[in-house]
Amino acid sequence: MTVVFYLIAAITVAGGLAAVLLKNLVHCALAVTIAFGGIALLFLSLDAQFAGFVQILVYIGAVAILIVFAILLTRGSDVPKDGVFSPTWLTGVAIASAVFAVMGWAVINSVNAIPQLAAVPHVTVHDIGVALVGSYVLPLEIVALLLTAATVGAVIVAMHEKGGAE
Amino acid sequence: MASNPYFSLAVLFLAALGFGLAPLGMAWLWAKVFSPAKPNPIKNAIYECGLVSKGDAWVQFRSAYYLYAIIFLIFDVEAVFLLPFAVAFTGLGVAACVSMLIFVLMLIEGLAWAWAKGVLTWA
Amino acid sequence: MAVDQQLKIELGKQGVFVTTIEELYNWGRKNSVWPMQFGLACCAIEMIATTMARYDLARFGAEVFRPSPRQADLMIISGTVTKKMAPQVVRLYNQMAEPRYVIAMGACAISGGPFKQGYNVLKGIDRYIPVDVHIPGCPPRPEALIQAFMTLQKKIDGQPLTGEERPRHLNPEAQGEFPVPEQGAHDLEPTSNPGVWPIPVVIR
Amino acid sequence: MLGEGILKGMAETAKNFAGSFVSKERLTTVEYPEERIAPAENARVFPFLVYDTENWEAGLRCVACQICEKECPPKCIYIDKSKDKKPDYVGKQQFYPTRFDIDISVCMSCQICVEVCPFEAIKMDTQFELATDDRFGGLLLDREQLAKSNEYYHEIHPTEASEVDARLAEEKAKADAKAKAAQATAAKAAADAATKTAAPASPTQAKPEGGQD
Amino acid sequence: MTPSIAHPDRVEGWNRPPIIEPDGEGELLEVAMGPHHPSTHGVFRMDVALDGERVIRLKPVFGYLHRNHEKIAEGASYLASMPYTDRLDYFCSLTNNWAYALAVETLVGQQVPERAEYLRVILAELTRIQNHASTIGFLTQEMGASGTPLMYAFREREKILDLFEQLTGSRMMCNYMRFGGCRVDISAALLDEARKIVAGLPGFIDEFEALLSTNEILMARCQGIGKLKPELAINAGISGPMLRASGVDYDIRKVDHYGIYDRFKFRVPLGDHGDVYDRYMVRVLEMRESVTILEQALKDIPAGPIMDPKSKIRGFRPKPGEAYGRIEAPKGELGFYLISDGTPNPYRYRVRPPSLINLTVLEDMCLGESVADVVVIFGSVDIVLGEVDR
Amino acid sequence: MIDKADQIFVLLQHWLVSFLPLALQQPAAVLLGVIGIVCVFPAIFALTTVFERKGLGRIQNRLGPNRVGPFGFMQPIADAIKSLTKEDVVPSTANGPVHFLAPVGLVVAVFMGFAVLPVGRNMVLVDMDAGLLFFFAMGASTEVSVFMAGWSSRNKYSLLGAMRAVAQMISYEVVLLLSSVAVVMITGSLSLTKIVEAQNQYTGIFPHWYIFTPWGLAGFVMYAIAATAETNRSPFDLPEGESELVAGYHTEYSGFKFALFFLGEYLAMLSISGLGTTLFLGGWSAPLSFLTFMPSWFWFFSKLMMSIFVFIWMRGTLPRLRQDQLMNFAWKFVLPFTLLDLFVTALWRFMGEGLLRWIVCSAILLAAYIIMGRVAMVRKHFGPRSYRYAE
Amino acid sequence: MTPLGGYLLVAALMFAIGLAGALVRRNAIMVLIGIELMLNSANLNFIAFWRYGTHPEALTGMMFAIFSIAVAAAEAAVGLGLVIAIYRHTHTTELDKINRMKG
Amino acid sequence: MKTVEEIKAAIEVAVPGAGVEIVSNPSVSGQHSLLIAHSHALQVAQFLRDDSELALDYLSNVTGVDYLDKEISEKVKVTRTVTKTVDGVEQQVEETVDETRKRVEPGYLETVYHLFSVAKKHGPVIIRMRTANRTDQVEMPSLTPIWRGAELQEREVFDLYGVVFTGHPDLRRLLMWDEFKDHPMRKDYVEPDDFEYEPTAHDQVLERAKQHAAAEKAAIQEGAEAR
Repeated sequence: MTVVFYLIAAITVAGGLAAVLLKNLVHCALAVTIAFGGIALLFLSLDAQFAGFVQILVYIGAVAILIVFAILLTRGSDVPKDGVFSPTWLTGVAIASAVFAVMGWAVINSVNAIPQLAAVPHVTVHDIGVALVGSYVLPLEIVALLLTAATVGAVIVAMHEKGGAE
Repeated sequence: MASNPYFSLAVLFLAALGFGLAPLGMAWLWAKVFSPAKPNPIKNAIYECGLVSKGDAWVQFRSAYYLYAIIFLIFDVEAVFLLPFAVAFTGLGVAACVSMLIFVLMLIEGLAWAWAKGVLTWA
Repeated sequence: MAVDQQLKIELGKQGVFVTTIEELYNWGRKNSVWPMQFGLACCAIEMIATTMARYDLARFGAEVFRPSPRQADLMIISGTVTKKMAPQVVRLYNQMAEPRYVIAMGACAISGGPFKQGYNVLKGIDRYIPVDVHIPGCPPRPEALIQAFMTLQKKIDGQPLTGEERPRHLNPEAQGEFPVPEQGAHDLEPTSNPGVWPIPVVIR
Repeated sequence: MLGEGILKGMAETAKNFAGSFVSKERLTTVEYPEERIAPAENARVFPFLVYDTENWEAGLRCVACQICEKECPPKCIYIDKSKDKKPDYVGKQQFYPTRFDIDISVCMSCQICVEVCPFEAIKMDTQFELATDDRFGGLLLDREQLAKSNEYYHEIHPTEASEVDARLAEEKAKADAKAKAAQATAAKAAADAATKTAAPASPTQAKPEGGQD
Repeated sequence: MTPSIAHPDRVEGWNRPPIIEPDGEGELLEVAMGPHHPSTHGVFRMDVALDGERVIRLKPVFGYLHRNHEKIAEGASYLASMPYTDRLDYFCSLTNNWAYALAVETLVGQQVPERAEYLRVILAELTRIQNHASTIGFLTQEMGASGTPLMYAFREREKILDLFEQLTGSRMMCNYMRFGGCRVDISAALLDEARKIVAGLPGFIDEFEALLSTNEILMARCQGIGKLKPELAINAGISGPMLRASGVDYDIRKVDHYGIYDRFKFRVPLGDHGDVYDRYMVRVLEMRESVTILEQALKDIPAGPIMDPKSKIRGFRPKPGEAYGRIEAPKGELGFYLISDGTPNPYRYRVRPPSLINLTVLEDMCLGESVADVVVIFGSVDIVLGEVDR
Repeated sequence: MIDKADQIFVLLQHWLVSFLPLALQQPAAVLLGVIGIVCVFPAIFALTTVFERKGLGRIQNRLGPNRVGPFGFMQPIADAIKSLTKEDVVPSTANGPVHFLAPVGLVVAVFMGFAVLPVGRNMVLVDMDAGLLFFFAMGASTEVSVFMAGWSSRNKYSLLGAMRAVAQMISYEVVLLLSSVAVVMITGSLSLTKIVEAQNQYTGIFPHWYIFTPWGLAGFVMYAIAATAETNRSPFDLPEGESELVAGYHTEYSGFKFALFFLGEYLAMLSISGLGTTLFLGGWSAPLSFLTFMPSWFWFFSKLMMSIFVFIWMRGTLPRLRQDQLMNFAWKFVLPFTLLDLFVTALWRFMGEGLLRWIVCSAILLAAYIIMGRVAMVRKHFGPRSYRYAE
Repeated sequence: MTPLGGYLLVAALMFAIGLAGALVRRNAIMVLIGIELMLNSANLNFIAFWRYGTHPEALTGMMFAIFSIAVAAAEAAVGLGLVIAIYRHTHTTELDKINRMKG
Repeated sequence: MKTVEEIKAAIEVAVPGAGVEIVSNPSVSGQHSLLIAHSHALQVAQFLRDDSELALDYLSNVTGVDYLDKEISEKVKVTRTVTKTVDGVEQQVEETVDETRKRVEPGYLETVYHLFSVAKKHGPVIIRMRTANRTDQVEMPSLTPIWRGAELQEREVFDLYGVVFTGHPDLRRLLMWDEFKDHPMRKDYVEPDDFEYEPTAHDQVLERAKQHAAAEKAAIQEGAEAR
């Protein structure tokens, strides 16, 4: 619980808030990139080096690009005239606040039960690699399947059939 | 604290940020003191070969970009799984390698499918 | 603005400081003149020849021909400016970032040259934008362009940083915008840019 | 094989890169202000006026016939003809230009003025370093700026100048011979003519119409 | 007097460019390429509509360098137009001179002495070589080759220009030919120099080819791009290397037998695909043929006068009438059409500019190709704006 | 003595730090390292620009800049002063904050990559277990900056250039990652120092660099292609393809913001060359065993400059590809070949020591290359042609 | 506050923000962005529990997070693909308009 | 190659009522041409292109020419009846007198097409068309449908001479900007006054200087009046 943590947390939350609140979609996408980066930093501060870098590589390097491409493909960078928030935004905020209240309450009331000082786990990439083709081999193959399916699905959905109707 | 590798990275980050911002600040200061910026509508218009720009640049793009991004994303994720495997590779047995081979082949299958489907043909 | 004034007075006191800065500024400016990739006519070929192996403008650090006016310092008007092209030339000049220089290369750019009798030929680009160096010739030899380039460098070197003599881009009051002429039914409108072109005394 | 042509090209550029350190052929740069390419003998940039004697004003070969002014395609020459006459190189009385301007901001270096000049008075200079920031003052060359000596002409176009000199000498010789022949017959007549006064001195400069200040 | 402009798409019965339909996805991006654009050889503009990267509409806009050459020439004497022809196609002033001189000679019936004819051939072929080399240099520049081939081309060009300067006095604006001959004679020393330059040319072309011809990137960029069918090429009045790259055997040097080209043995290279690569290769091969012509001409050049003694420089009044003279300029058929009304100035003076007419089919070649190909196709046409707009 | 020269900078750092109180020694050491990176690489950038301009000049039979300062080496300083004092034009329709952040973001992301590059023995800022991954993570963030630059300018050329750049960079980033996976498979570590150490051995006088193995050579070639594309260098410099897109995504940038893009691109080139050197060319290890007396950092920087020279050389020779060709090349040639290279690398390991694996691996790769190359040329219908003449 | 509590709170907050974004914004892409944020906060929870859990060497949380990242990436690809496909038909990405058009 | 007369005969056979005239060229070049009537121009052009013997498939050059209205003074013999007193008797006598009459022959715009044959490698065959006058009847059929090579050149003629080509697919200004109103290659085109300074004092220049001075004075006066 250091200054660093608060700083990173603040960046993350600010990024997230900006992503939700900003009008221009591309700005939202850039803000969410900051939030992703903040979460990556949180991973790093939790000694999950590999996960942190993977987060940067996948989220900032790929998902963010995907999002901005999607925005440009749908002319999303124009700010709509009739507001960016849905008419039922108050309900949405209420639900989100309620969820946060419940979770926050749960966190504050329960975490004290967990031991405070865990040893710094020394996990190398090697360990992850061994685990991946060891005990996690089934999830690995399932993920491969999922990714392939996702490729096929996403491509079919997003592809513009030549000569097809609009 | 200082032995933490992230400390070095943070220092480097700050230094790099400074490296980027300091000259911009200097340039700003120079403009402020000596060389006042004189913006005007013609100068600050979009450059388009010396003509008045017609239409907006922010137009709708084509899905080809997105399709490549999808495949890139998939391979990026694949690389994320490949790297720890590669690190452990020297100590692994054939079975482990075969499981990874299946993983890779499955993704290659996706690539091959996309290839056959013509996704990899830039419009 | 008040802060500015004060700052300038402060700086004025430190004359030596300003002089050093001025020298450094002018040295940097004159040795890094990036021309805009901009050719109009015959002279453009000689301009290209100037950057080629035999004459090699690169020796002066000026081979960085930038296609975008934002990054260019020097506009070499190399060739005939027609009335159809003039608005574009003026707009491009306007879109360049200060400090910016103009070399009028060749007779056509200076005065319309051999084509000045033509109905579509602008009789000198200096009607619309300020020109720093004129090179006569049709087309001038590549060496002449290099010499003009060195003349420009000399000119830059002589420009003070402060005071009344300072160049246009350092003077907040000086003109920064050069209106783009419109193409009218018979001619360009206006036919010259009053801030730049003092109507010359008509012949003897 | 894919990449063969690329490698061949790379080899070619490598050859040029290495060659630039050893061979003049592969490093063709002439560092202009210090080194200069020897000017070609026929090179032409802008016209100049040839004069013969020490005094440029008296020795100007130009007789203000205004042929060049008329023939100049971009019309960049302006001549005012004198009212009086002065002797030319063969001793014939000729007009001379009181004003001879060439606007080099218009001149297209076409050499037609030289071709049409019957008096070998206008020739092409090789001087090209004329860049200036003075649009009007710097680019309108007057008589004085244009006048260059015959020696200078010899310097820049030696072959051509000697040909011209030979031709002029021949003409002069012919003229002299004629003059001598004429002298004898006209000696008496000359005596009569001497009583008449010479042509009016100090010509007034005529301003053409339409000019305004 | 403004005509009711029929939309080109709605006019039937002409040899129109193909209609490319957008595939319905994405918006059309309307981009103006030019008049200040790094790849338009000066001040040319193409209004391009892009569907993604594909060009579906392309409208060339001319006139940014319209310098009223014809109007000026109609107010000037026949001789005074000669230096202006230098500035038409400012790469090839000598061939322009020749075409104009030829037209005037046709109009008044002057004879050209043999030595002058040889000189004309030598200068024209040297011009052709330097023009083709520079064109290829610019073409590769447009493909992004950071100027190296262009530099090599200009290195060679400088040698040729030096020769021109020594002979004619000027590097580019030679103003050398006169009606009925040439202006100054070439000295023996200069002829030797020309021989030396010509001897060095095959080596240069070899170097050029090694650098470019089999380069995979260049082949991939050029082959199959900007195809032009021979029928369309003829119908649209295309001329020069572009016509021959489409496989049409039409070289005015062979067809019109002007000058003394009949005396030289040379071949006319033809392309089979009519694409950019063919245009490139036809130019390379033409340079080689030009070298053989030069070798023959430099060997055979006779002594003699260089001007028709009957010809006058000043006060030149052709009989009323008209004449059309054309030559095979490096860029194509360069013709001059003169109408005389008996005065010292031509009544009508018209230049048939190969550059402009070769651009007629620009749209046909570019439609459906990628925007990056447009600049390559444009570069392969080989135009000079001074001639397009005059 | 040899060690002294080798470790001169390390020792210098220790010596300087030793003046400080113990608590500050660690941070000071870090600071010194960071200062080293922030000073040395921009200095190399400055040198590189001069070398590039001079080298290109030499390739093109001319001299290149030689007047500003001795031999023209002050040229970048003049350029920097000019850029600093140049007016900063921001188009009125541009998106100001994003326009401002893009160049800074690019420079920061590129600088971060240097943290894990071992520039000499014991000379690395951070020796991380996941160093390589860190490098790629940072490399991936540059794409966002490029996109920001192009989008915020609201200029057609910029946006098109940025989209092209991003599409190109993501395509080749896959190749970059996968070709380095091969190295990781053999070394068994993502730590770049370990990768260098694994190559710092000699058989006779010859080093164990990975480029001297069939899979390593193939991987290196693919890496080099991908690196060229990733840094937008010729022949893959389409995003700035001036012949169609004016200046690409930085068309609307002037003054020092443009200079920062310039800097960012060159630094990216330096860092990616540094990584290539580390992965395939033995990093700081000497090329021949008897040359180890030269300091390690000397070798690293020599190799770096060599690869820079190759970049310049290619730029001086090659025309650029078209966008579709570039993308096709990435996905249909380079990527499959790199994947094949991965399998060959696995095979290499499983075949054990011996001549056989050399022959088999080489044969597979060579055959694949030839076949794929031929197929590409036939399918795209290009190749040398012959011409006919009319008499 | 314990370190774990802090991380969990941040995660909860991010989750709530993501949820709010998904609920509040009209644009379909923003909904996906909100979902991504929610998934990220879940990942944060995994990592935090792994780090402060009883058996960090078992890697469970870590592996879960990595797999989750992979799945989230796939989700984003398909989700955004759907948005693009819908846009192609309706020419809008605004949810209420899409709803209206459907009916 | 056929002579102009033979071509004329061939056209008249192929296109009845074509109305082709020969315009002879007195100069040494001997390039005579055919004047084509508007009504049958397209058929004639098509015949010239498609005829197997002529095969003029290549349109090289299109030129516009402007002939100003000509004032012709001619002496005409006029016979008129005059009342004369002959022998003291007024008589109506017919008398023939020479009289100088001036008439204005309307000028015309002309386009000249130079045709060649790539297939047969011969040429040029020159055809020309004329408009009725220079002001309101300046239409002419476009030959672009026959030869694509005319496309840009006819646009140029339209731009510079104002000949309106009917049937041209894309008749816009080629060289001048679209807002431009004049046709500058016409012989009577007056340039806009942008005179500033010219070093030469040729008559022409002086004339322009004078005009410019007058225009400027007028402008100043106008400005003063406006104030």
